[in-house]
Amino acid sequence: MRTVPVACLTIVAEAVVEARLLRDLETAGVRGWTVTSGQGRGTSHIDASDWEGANVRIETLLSTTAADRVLAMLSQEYFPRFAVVAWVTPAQVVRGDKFL
Amino acid sequence: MRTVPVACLTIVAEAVVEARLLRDLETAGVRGWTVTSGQGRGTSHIDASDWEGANVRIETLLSTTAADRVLAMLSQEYFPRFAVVAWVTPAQVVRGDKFL
Amino acid sequence: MRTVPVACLTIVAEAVVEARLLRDLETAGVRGWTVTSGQGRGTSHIDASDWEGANVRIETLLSTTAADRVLAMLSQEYFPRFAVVAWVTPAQVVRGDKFL
Amino acid sequence: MQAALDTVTSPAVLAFLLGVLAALLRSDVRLPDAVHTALSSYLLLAIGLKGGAGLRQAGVGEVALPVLAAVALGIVTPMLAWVVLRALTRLSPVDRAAVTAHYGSTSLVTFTAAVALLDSRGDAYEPYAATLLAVLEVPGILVGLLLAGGAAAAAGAGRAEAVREVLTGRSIMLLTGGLAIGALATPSSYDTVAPLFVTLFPGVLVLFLLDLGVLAGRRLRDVPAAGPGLVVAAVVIPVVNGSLGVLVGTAVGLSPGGAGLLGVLTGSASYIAAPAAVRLALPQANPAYYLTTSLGVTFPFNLVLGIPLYFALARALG
Amino acid sequence: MQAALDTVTSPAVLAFLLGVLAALLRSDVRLPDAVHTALSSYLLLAIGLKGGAGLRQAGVGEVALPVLAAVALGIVTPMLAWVVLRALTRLSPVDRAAVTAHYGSTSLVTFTAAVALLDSRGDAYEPYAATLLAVLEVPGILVGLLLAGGAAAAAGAGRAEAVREVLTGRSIMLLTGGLAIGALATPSSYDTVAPLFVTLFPGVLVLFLLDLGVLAGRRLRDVPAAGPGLVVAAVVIPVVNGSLGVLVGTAVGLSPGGAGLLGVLTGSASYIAAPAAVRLALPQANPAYYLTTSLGVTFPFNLVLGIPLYFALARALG
Amino acid sequence: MQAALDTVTSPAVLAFLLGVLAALLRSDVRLPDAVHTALSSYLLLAIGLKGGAGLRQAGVGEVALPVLAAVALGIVTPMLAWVVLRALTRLSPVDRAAVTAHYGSTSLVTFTAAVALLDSRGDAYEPYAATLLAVLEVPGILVGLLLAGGAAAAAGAGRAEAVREVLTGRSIMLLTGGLAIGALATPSSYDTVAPLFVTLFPGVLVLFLLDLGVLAGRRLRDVPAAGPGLVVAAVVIPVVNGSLGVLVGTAVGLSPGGAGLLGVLTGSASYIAAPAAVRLALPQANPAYYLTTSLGVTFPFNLVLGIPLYFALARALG
Ligand SMILES: Nc1ncnc2c1ncn2[C@@H]1O[C@H](COP(=O)(O)O)[C@@H](O)[C@H]1O
Ligand SMILES: Nc1ncnc2c1ncn2[C@@H]1O[C@H](COP(=O)(O)O)[C@@H](O)[C@H]1O
Ligand SMILES: Nc1ncnc2c1ncn2[C@@H]1O[C@H](COP(=O)(O)O)[C@@H](O)[C@H]1O
Ligand code: NA
Ligand code: NA
Ligand code: NA
Repeated sequence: MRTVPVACLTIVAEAVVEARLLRDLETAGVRGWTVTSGQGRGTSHIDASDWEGANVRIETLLSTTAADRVLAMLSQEYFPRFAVVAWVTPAQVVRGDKFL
Repeated sequence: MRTVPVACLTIVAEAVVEARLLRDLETAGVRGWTVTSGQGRGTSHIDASDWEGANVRIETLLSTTAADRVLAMLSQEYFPRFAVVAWVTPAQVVRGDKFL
Repeated sequence: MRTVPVACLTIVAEAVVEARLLRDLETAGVRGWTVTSGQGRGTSHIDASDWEGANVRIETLLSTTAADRVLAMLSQEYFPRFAVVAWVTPAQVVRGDKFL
Repeated sequence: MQAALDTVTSPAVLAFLLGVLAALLRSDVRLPDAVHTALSSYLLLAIGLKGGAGLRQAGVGEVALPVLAAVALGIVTPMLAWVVLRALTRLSPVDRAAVTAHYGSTSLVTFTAAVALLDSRGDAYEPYAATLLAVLEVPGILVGLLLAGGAAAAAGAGRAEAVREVLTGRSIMLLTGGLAIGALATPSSYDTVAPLFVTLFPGVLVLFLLDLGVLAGRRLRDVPAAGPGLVVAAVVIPVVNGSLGVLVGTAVGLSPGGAGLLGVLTGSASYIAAPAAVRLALPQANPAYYLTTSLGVTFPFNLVLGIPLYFALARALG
Repeated sequence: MQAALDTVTSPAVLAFLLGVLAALLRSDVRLPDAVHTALSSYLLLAIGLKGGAGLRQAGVGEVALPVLAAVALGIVTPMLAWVVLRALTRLSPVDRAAVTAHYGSTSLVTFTAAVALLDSRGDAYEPYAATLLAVLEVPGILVGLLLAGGAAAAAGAGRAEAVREVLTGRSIMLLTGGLAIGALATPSSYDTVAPLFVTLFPGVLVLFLLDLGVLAGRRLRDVPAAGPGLVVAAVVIPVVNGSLGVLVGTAVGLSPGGAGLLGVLTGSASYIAAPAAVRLALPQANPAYYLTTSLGVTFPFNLVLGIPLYFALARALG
Repeated sequence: MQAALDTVTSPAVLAFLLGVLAALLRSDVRLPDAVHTALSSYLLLAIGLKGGAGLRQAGVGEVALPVLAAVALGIVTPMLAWVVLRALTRLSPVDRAAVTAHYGSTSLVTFTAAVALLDSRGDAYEPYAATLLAVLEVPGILVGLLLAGGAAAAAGAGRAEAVREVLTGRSIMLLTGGLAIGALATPSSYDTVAPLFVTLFPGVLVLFLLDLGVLAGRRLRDVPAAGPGLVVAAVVIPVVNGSLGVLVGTAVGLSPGGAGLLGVLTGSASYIAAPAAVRLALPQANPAYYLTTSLGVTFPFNLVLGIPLYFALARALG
């Protein structure tokens, strides 16, 4: 199959910010995402999962430039305030135009 | 550790096709998978999750050629009909023969 | 955004080893992780999920050398005994020092 | 009128309306998926158990005719739905078949709400009524898929699988399983489980309807897209099929309560078994059409107006 | 004394202590998240239904004064909390505001346990008491966020959103929805759902308190980090605010049971709605402070000592 | 015979068989994991509460001898299982030890079904019987792990951890916690929670057994691989251990109902606590062997034939 490279951005966040985060992603031009819920441990020791259910794990396929835009937004609005972690992995998809 | 490269194929699909999809993966020679459940938003706006529980997220390690075969199968049987998204990431494993 | 390369290690394991595994990860110097639960099929056919809930899927961002250390530990302590699968993907993060 | 008011002021319907309101306000009052599934399993088993205990008392002779009538209605009512849809909408044949399949099947919760209403009023009905629910669950879906005909020929493999899926699905399994357990269990052992499956039943229905209210409320947003013709059809079809069910029920000798329940069954549309089967068998059909009509329009209509209407008609005829 | 012993030997409080013990032993007895959420929805609806049925009986005239008193208390009690915190702790203004917001709001489960205690003793109270719970749920959170003042100016957008979140959140929606359903439902239809929402209530509370015990037990580990001043404040505030609630309740003519319940409401701290709102609106505040005080100290204190204290005071005054 | 028929036609056993059938048809009627966990927590707490209320009435003197007998049986019965397995199967020592550990421990649900049977018949039994369940939960697992001996020496660290896991696990915690709550709660407060924990108990058991039926049904597929010797052993061991339990129970003065329950405890095999502990401590052992025998063979055998057998023996001796 002919495939096209895209970026796969994964964000793990304390559940309380889920709605706000998805709204901000939409504003940043993200057109699709998949959310699963989980538990986690990190360095902020907020243990948000104790009282607000679980962490959310948001996965979104997007262009490299869009990924960059979202990372910048996260760095400014989320990393300093909330228990949020994000990383980008390279990925190959068939229908590139669906995500770019 | 000595590691071997494999492909990691992730498929997100509306829950209603889960059983059929896993059967088709098995037919295509896939020997193992991990399924988690989630919610999602995409371009087809089917919002299947409203009435049939969640989306499923299927992750499977396999050879690059097997990944190619599965992507071709998905392109023909699933992408035109169902709310399904798939992408491939490069991965390194210790026990290559388990997945190839 | 300036990003830094890290390793993303994913471990899927039968649920019964979760607590022990997280402890061993901590001992190996892992500083954060995200756990989701799922179902799976592999070659060991233990079908642990039948009686002990689901599999767990543990995802952790760490340095390449730490990933190597954890893979060695898994190869010795877990792969021969338990239904455990692990793979490493390359990832890019903004705050490299958080994970290295 | 008083009956409609009584229905609307039952905690179950009020909870449904609360759920709709919450959906419109985008407030998250849904029960977790796991709990929703568990409650629907409970309702299926409870309805089955009750019907099974009723079957034990009734002789085969008493049940045979109503069951045959239900089978016939399961074949005729989707055809009527098909005709109404062709007259009132411009849906493509595949979309029409998809919507049709939903009206051939039934809605457990609409039936359940109707039973709870009869119980709270102390009105009589044939205790084996749930058997008719089980009988009506499947045929209409098959007829709908057949009506899809040539349009869906390519998806033939999918159709067989969809049918298998319905037949061995959770709904049929728990409903018929519950019927069998209720029929086989000794009365004294049945009494020990009655506190959970009988006494708590109306309360659990309240929780479940709250949840369904949210789902229906979300569907309301798609109503404009569905178009006025489809919305009108989603009210006309239940009235036509429901009245037919009441007529036939009365004709085969059911009590007014029982004939009304048969009307509720034929007048209601499936929103669990049918959508799953149709999505697999007719992926070309647009789910917005069939979910909006069955869950967003017909379900609330029946809950609030349809149920009192069918019972009033049954009493008038009975 | 006997009252305190009665409270401690109730299954609900014993289950709470079991949960705390399990948390200390790191034994996993928590209910799954989905079930926790479902049980809390149940408690909110059940309390609402009961209060709504009470509202139906009471005239508006009877309810107006207590409701006004509750609104006033919702504004005054967080201010008292703020003063106590400034006197006893060295929390930064933002952290102080964050903790304050929790004491302005209320704890559903503390209220629930108090109601269960009155019911088991056969003591009387105003049947519309749950209305006061709904009234007190929100204002205190707002006052707390306002007290955060300049410190949180930057997070202004966040504050509006946090307020919206509280107002359309699950707690308010289910509580007020339950009140409406209880008030509108006919008595006979209410009776059909009473087995689930009334009879089972004390038992469900046991399961829920077991789960809360684990959460509170985990919070105990953070108590040393919170410092002695904050722990003392977490006992002083409920006593001050609870006593004020009892006084005002008695003054506006509530029965001893009702005045005691108002004291439970003003004396308790929110650990569901408030933390979520505060986390969004005041992300700079350290959650360890507000969760440890509200869930780790004040909640157990009220459950074991506070409730009998407020009731004793109410009887002494009444 | 009549007793066996009575057992089979109870809703609980019928639901179990429905679950088995659904598993064979690959129909998905399982409850969600979260609900399964919540229901098992409920059963543990409910059995504990009931036993604790019984303990309160009984003097220490009355309980001491049966408890000692239970401890002795907890040590002897796994040894008998080991002997039977060596005689009838060719399992490796590690696999044999793994299976052994399951027969030393007990099955909550088998016990629960037996209690429900006695209750529905109105037969008497010592109200503190659940105490014996708690006593028997652990020792057999330890004995089994010890019997694994040299074979598992390498996994020594694992063994200590497995033991710790069992002792602080959910089962022991909720069961002993429930016993304590039941013993300490005042009778009047106990009555307020009885609707949930006593009245609903048989109904919840039906839901839980439906779910276990699916799990057991899936295990049936592995029965051929287990081999005929192991299947025979999975029937012989419960008969041997169950009869010994009845004998000893009668000898220490238990009523026929109580001696029968002790037989149910010694004759049943754990399928929750033991598999988890064994999987951690003896990872070399093949889970197919121990899950198939305990859940796929012994559990259904006891549910349908074992329970009536032990009670018949107890009545014959008593
Ligand atoms: N190194 C990591 N690898 C994977 N997930 C992490 C890592 N660190 C943190 N997380 C996730 O991000 C959440 C917040 O992390 P933190 O802000 O470090 O407390 C945690 O609860 C984890 O779910
Ligand atoms: N860009 C994306 N990134 C991640 N997941 C996506 C994306 N687009 C769609 N999905 C997932 O795939 C499902 C179906 O997508 P679609 O077919 O576009 O409606 C959605 O519900 C999401 O869970
Ligand atoms: N090829 C694979 N791709 C993804 N997950 C796998 C794969 N093989 C095994 N797994 C996961 O690892 C668990 C244990 O695998 P195994 O040890 O092969 O039985 C399975 O239950 C799956 O969840
Ligand atoms: Na119908
Ligand atoms: Na308060
Ligand atoms: Na045993």
